[in-house]
Amino acid sequence: MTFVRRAWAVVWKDVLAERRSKETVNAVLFFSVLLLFVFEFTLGADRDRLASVLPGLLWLGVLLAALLGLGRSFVLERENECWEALLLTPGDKSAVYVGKLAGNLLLMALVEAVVLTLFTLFMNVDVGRALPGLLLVLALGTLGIAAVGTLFGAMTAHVRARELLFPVLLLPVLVPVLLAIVKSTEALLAGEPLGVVSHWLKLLVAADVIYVVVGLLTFDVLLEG
Amino acid sequence: MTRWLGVVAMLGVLAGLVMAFLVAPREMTQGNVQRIMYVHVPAVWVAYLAFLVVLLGSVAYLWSRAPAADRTAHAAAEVGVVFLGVNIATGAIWGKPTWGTWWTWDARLTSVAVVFVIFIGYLLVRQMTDDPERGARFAAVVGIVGALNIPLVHFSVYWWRTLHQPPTFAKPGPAAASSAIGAALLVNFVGLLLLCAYFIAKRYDLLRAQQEATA
Amino acid sequence: MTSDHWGFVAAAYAVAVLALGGYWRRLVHLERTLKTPTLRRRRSAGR
Amino acid sequence: MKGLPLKPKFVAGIAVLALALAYMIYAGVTQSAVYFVTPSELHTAAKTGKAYRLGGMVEKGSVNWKPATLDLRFTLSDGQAKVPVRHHGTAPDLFGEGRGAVVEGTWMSEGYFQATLIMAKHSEEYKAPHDAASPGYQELMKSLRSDQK
Repeated sequence: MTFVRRAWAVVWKDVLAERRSKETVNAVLFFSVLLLFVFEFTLGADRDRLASVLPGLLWLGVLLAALLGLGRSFVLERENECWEALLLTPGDKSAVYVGKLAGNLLLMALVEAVVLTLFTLFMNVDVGRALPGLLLVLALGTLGIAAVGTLFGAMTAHVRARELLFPVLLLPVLVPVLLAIVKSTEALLAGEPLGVVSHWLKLLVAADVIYVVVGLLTFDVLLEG
Repeated sequence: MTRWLGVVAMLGVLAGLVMAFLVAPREMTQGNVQRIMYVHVPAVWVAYLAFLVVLLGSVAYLWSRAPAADRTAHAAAEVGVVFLGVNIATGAIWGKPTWGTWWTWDARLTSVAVVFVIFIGYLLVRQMTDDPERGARFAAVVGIVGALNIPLVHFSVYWWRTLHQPPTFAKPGPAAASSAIGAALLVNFVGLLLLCAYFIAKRYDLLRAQQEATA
Repeated sequence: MTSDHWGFVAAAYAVAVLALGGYWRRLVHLERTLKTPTLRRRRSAGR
Repeated sequence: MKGLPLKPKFVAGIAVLALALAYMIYAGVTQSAVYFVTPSELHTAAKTGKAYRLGGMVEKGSVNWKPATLDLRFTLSDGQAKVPVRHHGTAPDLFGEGRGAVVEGTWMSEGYFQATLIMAKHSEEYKAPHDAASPGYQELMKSLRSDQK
C-alpha cells in the first residue's frame, strides 16, 4: 500500500467509527455551544467590551473544544485496544500520523464552522468582508494546533493524569500559534487588509512546517507505546 | 572530575560576584540597582544553552537509544529550568524599582515564561510516566518540540508587544555597554556557565547511579 | 539621580543564591541517599 | 532500532526543519512592526475610548506631580506633536523629564490621554558614569522605537 492509502485507511476508520458512535462530535459540539453560554453570561452585559475581546473568545472556544477532541483521539485507540493494530501498520508509521492528523483536522473544521456560525448569529460579529482572510488564518492555525495536538495526544494516552498533562503540554507550545491567530483575527475583523498581518501568516507557515515535520519524524517513537 | 568542575565553578561564581560588586561601576541612569543584571542576564543565556543541550541530547537519544544521551537531556532540562527560574525571579525584582511593576506582559518576560512552562512540562512527562524508558522517549519528543519552538515563541511574543531594552550584545555593531560593565557581564556568564555545567554533570552522575541502583 | 535600591539588589542576589544553592543541596542530598545502602531502597521507592 | 541508518526521510526532514527555522528567524529579524503609537500618529487618528500604547519622550518642565492626591500630569512628545497625559498613582524610578516612557491607556474626549500604566523605557545602553554623554533627542527617539530591530 502506498503512504497515502495507508493514511487514508486510518482516516476512514476514524470517520466510520465516529459516524457509528457519534460520541466525540456530539460532545464537542455541545461543549462549544455551552461555551457560548458561559461567555455570554460572564461578559455579555457590555457590548463594547465584548466586541474588543471577541477574537480571543472565538479562539478560546475553538481551542477548548479542540483540547477535548484531540485528547480523545488516541485514548479511544487505547481503550478499544486497537493500539497494537496501529503498531502493525506496514511500512512507515508516519502514515498513521498523517491519517490521525487529517481526522483531527476534520473534527476541528467542524467545530470551527459551528463556533463561527454561532458567534455571527448570537454575538453580532460581522464576518462579511474579512471572511476569505479569516479562513486562511483559520486553516493555518488549525493545522498548527492539530499537528502538535495529534503528536502530544498519542503521547499522553500512555501517561498518568492524561487529562491534565495534555493541555499542560499543549498550551505553552501553542502560544505562538495562538498569538498569531488571535492577533490576525483581531486585525481582520477590524477591517484591515491581509497585508497587515503578513508577518503573522509567515509565522504560522513556519510553525506549521516545523510541527508537521517533527510529527512525521518522531511519531513512530510514540507509537511504540 | 565532576568535583573539580565544581571547584572551578565556585571560583568562577566568586570572580563574577567580585566583578559585579567591586569592579563594575555604578550605572549612570539606573544606579546600583543595575547590578542585578550581572546575575539576571547570564542566567537566561545559560538556561537557553542548557535547552540547546536538551535538544541535542533528545535527538541523540531517539537516534541511538543510548541512555547516556537521555541522562544528558534530562539533567540539562532540570538545570535549565532552575536557571530560568532565577532569571525570572531576579527580573521581577529588577523590574519593580525600574519599570514600576513586578511583572509586565512584555515580550521578553512573556517569552521566557512560556519557555519555562514548556520545559516544566518536559519534566512532568517523565514524572507522570510509569515506565522510565517510555518516559525517556516521550520526554525526548517534548524536548525537541519545545526547543525548536523557542524561536517561534520569541518572535511571536516579540511582535505581540515589547517594552524591554533590545539585547545589549546580540545586536551587531559596537557593543553598547561600557567596557567594565561588559567585562563584568562576561565574567558572570562564564561563572554561571561553569556552575551550570557542574550541575548537569552532577545530576548526570546521580541519574546514572540511580539507574544502576534500580537495575 | 535615581536612588540605589540596595534592598532590591540584595533581594535579587539572595533569591539567586537560594535557588542555585537549594538545587545544589538537593543534589547533595540525593547523592547521600543513593550512597547509603540502608536508606536507598526506602527512599527510591518513595520517589 | 539501535544504530538507525541515515534514512532519506530524516535527512529531508531535518533539512526542512532547518529551512523553516532559518526562514522564521529571518522573517523575525527583518520584521518592522510598530509596538506603540507616537504622539503624531495619535493626533492624526485618535479614537476616543480606544486603548493605545503611547510612546514618547517626557517633555522637559512638563511633569506636574501632586503627592497628596497622587495626581500625575505630563506631556509626551516625539519632536513634532505633544500629548498631555494624566495618571493616577506613582511613576517608576526611571521615569523622568527628558527620558522615554510608554504609557497604556485611552484617549479621552476632553483632549488628554488617561494612562492606566506608566512604564519608563530602558535605554538599551548601560553606561558607566564617566562615559556620560547625554544622548541627543534623535538618539533617544531612535532607542525608543528601536525595539523594532
